[in-house]
Amino acid sequence: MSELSNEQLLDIDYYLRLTRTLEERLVALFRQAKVIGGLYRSLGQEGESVAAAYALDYKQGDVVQPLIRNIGAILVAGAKPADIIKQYMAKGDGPTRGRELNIHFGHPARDGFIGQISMLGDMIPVMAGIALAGRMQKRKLVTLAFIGDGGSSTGAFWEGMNFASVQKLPMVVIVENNGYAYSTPTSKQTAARTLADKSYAFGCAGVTIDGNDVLGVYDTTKRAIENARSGGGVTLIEVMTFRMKGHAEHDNQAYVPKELIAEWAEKDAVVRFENLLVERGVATREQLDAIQQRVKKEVDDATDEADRSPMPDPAHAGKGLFIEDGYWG
Amino acid sequence: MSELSNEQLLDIDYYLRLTRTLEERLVALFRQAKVIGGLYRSLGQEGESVAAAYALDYKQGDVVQPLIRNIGAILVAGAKPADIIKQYMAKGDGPTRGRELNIHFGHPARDGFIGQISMLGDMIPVMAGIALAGRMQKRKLVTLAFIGDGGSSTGAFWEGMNFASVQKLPMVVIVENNGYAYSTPTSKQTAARTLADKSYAFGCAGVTIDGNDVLGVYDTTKRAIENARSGGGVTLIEVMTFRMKGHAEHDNQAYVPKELIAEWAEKDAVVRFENLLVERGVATREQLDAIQQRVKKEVDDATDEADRSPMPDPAHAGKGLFIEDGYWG
Amino acid sequence: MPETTYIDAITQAMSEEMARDERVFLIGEDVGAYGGAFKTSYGLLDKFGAERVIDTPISEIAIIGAASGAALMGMRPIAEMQFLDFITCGYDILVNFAAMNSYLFGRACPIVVRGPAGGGTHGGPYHSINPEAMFLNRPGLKIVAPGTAYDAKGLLKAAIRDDNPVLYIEHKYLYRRIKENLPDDDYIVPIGKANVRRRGKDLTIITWGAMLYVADDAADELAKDNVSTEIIDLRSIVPFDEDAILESVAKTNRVIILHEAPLTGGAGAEFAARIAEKAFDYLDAPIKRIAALDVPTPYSPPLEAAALPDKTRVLQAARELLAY
Amino acid sequence: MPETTYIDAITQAMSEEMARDERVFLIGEDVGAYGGAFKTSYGLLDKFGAERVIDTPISEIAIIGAASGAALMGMRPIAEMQFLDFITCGYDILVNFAAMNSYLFGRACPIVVRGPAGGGTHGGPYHSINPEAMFLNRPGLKIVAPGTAYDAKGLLKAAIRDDNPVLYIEHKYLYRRIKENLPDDDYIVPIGKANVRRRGKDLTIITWGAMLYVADDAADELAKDNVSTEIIDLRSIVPFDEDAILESVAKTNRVIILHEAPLTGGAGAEFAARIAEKAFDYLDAPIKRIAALDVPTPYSPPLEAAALPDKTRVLQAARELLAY
Ligand SMILES: Cc1ncc(C[n+]2csc(CCOP(=O)(O)OP(=O)(O)O)c2C)c(N)n1
Ligand SMILES: Cc1ncc(C[n+]2csc(CCOP(=O)(O)OP(=O)(O)O)c2C)c(N)n1
Ligand SMILES: [Mg+2]
Ligand SMILES: [Mg+2]
Repeated sequence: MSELSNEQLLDIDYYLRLTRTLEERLVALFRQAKVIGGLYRSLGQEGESVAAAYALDYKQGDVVQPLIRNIGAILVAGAKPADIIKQYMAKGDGPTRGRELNIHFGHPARDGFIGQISMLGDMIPVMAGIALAGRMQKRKLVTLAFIGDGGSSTGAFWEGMNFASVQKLPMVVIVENNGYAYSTPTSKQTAARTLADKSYAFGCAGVTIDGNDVLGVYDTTKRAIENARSGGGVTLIEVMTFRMKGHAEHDNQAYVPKELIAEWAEKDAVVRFENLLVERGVATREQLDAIQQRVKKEVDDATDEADRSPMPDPAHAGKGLFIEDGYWG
Repeated sequence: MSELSNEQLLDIDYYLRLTRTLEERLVALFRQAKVIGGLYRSLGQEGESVAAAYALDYKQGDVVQPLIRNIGAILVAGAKPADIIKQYMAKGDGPTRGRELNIHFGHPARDGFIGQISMLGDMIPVMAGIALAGRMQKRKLVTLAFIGDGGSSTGAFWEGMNFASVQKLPMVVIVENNGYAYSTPTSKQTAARTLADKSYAFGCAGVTIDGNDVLGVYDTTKRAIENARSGGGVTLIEVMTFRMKGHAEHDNQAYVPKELIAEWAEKDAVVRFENLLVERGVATREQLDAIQQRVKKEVDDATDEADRSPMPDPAHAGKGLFIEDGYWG
Repeated sequence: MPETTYIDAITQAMSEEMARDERVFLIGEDVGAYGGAFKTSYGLLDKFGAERVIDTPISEIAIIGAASGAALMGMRPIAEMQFLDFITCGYDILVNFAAMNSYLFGRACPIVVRGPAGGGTHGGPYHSINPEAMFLNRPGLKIVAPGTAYDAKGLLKAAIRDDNPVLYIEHKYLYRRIKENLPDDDYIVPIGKANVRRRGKDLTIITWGAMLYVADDAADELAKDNVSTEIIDLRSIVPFDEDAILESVAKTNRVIILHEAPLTGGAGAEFAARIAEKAFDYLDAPIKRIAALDVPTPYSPPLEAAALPDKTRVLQAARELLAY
Repeated sequence: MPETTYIDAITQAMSEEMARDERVFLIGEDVGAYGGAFKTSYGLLDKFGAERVIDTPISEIAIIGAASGAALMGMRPIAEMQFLDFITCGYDILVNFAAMNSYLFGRACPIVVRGPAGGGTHGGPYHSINPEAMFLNRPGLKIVAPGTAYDAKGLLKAAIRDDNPVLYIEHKYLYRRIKENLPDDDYIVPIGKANVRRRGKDLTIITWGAMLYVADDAADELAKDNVSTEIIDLRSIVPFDEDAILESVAKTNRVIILHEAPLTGGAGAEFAARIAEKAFDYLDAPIKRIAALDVPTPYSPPLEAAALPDKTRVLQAARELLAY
């Protein structure tokens, strides 16, 4: 069962549970109007998000770049739940001190992850640049970028992928084909047979896999990462998954056929992974419940911490535009 | 020999000769400092440029969009040599009245062609929009766009191709793989196996052909056009050819291996096409010479006309920013 | 007739123009089945079909570029940016292709690019843009920014009927916050004409968009001190109504320019510069600009409130000018 | 030491900085083997190798984006636009990613984006841009525009060493037209400091870039009538030297702002607005701006000459101000 130790498998389960529980907590906070702005769920996609990010080696300096639904990925990279909640609650001592929202934060050289900006696609050239710097600095780091079916239509995505492929940069890109971009089905996003087929345009490796198969995603990503690390260049991995909720909490996804939701509900990656753990004797249900208990406690603590955090000081609104002004220390 | 009549074959030869002769005239005018700004030769590429454009049906409303090296294409579409020379000489009664340069002119609904703007790639979405309008207007028109190996790296190209492919628009795109983008060889432009492989990313048809085979280019383009006209969607045709001169007259192409130039000189499309005409008895050398005489006369006349043309009136510099001001009539 | 919200005014304008003129169509992300992220195009797909309400890939270059190509062919596309912040992704093709058709080529390119703009809704730095100034030094694009439901409808109709590319800036803060009685008849608001929203003699506030209401509040407050404030709602940024500005300044001799975009390089600079050249003799006091701080709009409400202009800052400026 | 042209000053700055600091690298189209469309990077590939002089595909988004990513990792990329006109293609990632790193995320993103700008060379509408104003209302990007060889070198070094993204605007008209004796020593010109190019007491001309020479000519002409003109070479547009502007205006009481970009929404509007607010009491006459017509730069020499500002127009404005 993969090359993963039992300990690692349980670690993955921990992140899956943490992701789901944290997001559920955010929903509760959203309903209490404590979360300001939109809330974007990754329900149904936690598997690929966690598994892919788990395949990186953060000690080597690897860097992951999440989309809005990749809370799982940055948790794996080391983001603190309290920081995420603070971001959502627009608190003054969160990572961006209330300037940016949700999981748009992180420093590639310091944190092992870098949040996206809203303009979809822009992070692909940026991640190429991070990989380029790593190579120039003679470090063996690999970058892992997430992009959506929708985001993969942007010019920025194309230019970044093309540049990375020409340069044979150590970069792996996960295209999350979750069926929709907001209300737009993938069929209106592209006429390509698969999103992995875009790899032909770049001359990089490309593959389509089951996104709800945690171990499959881990293995494929891991191979792609090690290939990249050893100079093999870019891989584009299309993971087939599904966005189980609307685009954001305000969206009731009326445009999604009910049967499709029901069909994918059966394929939940977390349930599937845990069933496997139990079947293969990696863990008992009790052990898994214990993980859930631990996770709940962590999320409770994080919520408390975020709740107690101050809002930003309005007097700071004008500071820090240029880095030398010292606002960020 | 294709479906072309002898008359049409000679017509194609006329355009090939006209293109080459007109460009040679522009070189002479450039050396006399009468051409202002850069001069970009299509030497070596006239074949594909003329042949592809010849496959359109301008009476149907078809529209071709040239790059800077596609003088041949717009001549086929009906551009007047005098207009082209006036543009190069920045004359006041040229198509843009001295405001824009070289073959950046034309109106898709009026002229059957629309010149590019300098920003490479931008015309691809524009040509998609022209095709879209044609379909909305229930016309059976097809658009034909040229793009370079270099231009096909731009985000605009990608977005336009993707949109056109999703919409199955009646559009044919010729990627001129002429070995270089300015000084950059195609190998630094893309890692794709072929530029036609980009079609996989769009889910459109794609093919790579010999760009110096006039009839082959005609036939392939014609089929793609008729396929597009009957609702079959987009085709990307990579034509393999070579830029026999530097990027522009000022560029001595020191970065191009001499052998490569010598090799491609052997493959000149015009020579090859005319040999074929003679071999197959379509024309005698004398007939071809007569065409050349006719062409020379036309270019002489056009030069005279352009020479006599006035420079623009500086008092007009501020006019016509908005269309309703009446400057353009 | 029931009162019409600002957002409904926009929907009505599109719907009526699409009914009136079959060349008009809508193109953008999620504008069809979903009816747009803010439901601005809700119902249009049912009325006009998928041929005229086109859902696109996430491709702002393609949206603006395809709209422009169609416009050259005589169509009248409305290109929606899901948020106007994303217009930056299509910036090039808008300023270099669409906006240049008339001057360089004598071609009419009647596109409207529209979408939600503006702050005050905790949208953060990527969902709060006031985009006008990015385009002000790139000639060829008209720019309008309605602040009332009446103008939202009338200016959108004017923009659709205009033969040039027009950037139509809708303020999302106003979408459902303001309501007005609109005429039943077809009407347009001409591009380039300001509206004197309130007549006064002591002080002029030149503004547009959601800042109208900040100006109103400030003027109400000043009225308590017997200060009579003239409010010029510019409505059009390109071309702008220079005469209206200069006339008002000639009358009041004191002027505040108020806008929601950051101060430096904001459109207000242009208006101030025109006044400083052309109404110099009428000025009894410095020209004041009240605008956002020179930062991206921060997300957290206390920061956002501090960054954006408000009544307090307008009042302070007004009092300085009046005491001058 | 032989005189150094403006373009050689740029090449020297890059070469010296690359030698000094191995984190500095150059990325762009045709910057390697060809040495750049204007030969600005000629010789750098030989000196520093293909790892540090990177030829890219035609992909401005990728160039600016990859430079930004590398900068976050501690590198100091110089991203070349073959012409600054094409910066519009990477506009989004520059204003929304690069420029926002500090304010939003506290990250240093030390990139320099540079390339040829400006008109007067019959480059036409797509090869003549003066790009500064497009960025002026998008906070987070520093902008410099040298008009002398000395400043070209010193400001580029300062830009490379700066911890923020800097847009470095080189005027291609000056590349080989001006020459100066440069110091042998390493020096920088601090970003944000204007240079009083000529001291005077009757009139101030605020300008930058190639317009310096138009200002010089006008001032020479005015000197014949015993008018003493002060010329402020702004050099930096963001941040700009407000003190230098205000001091000069306080002294001369008359001011012309001269720039090559179109008038409306040009950077000059901002300087005019600042003066109209902060030096109002010192003004004895209206603030005049001399700038290009509000059109894309036309190609044909007579049109281009008519569109761009020249000495005649400056002199006319000066005489009006002096007679005021
Ligand atoms: C360039 C750009 N255009 C538009 C948007 C608005 N937008 C935000 S999310 C979204 C849909 C994204 O779909 P996808 O990339 O498939 O990611 P998913 O939401 O499915 O995870 C859109 C259109 C954006 N963020 N960026
Ligand atoms: C977006 C953009 N970036 C840069 C340029 C500058 N430029 C003009 S032509 C050229 C090379 C074009 O190469 P290619 O597309 O292969 O066409 P070819 O010249 O070979 O016909 C470049 C880089 C441009 N015109 N547009
Ligand atoms: Mg999706
Ligand atoms: Mg080429």
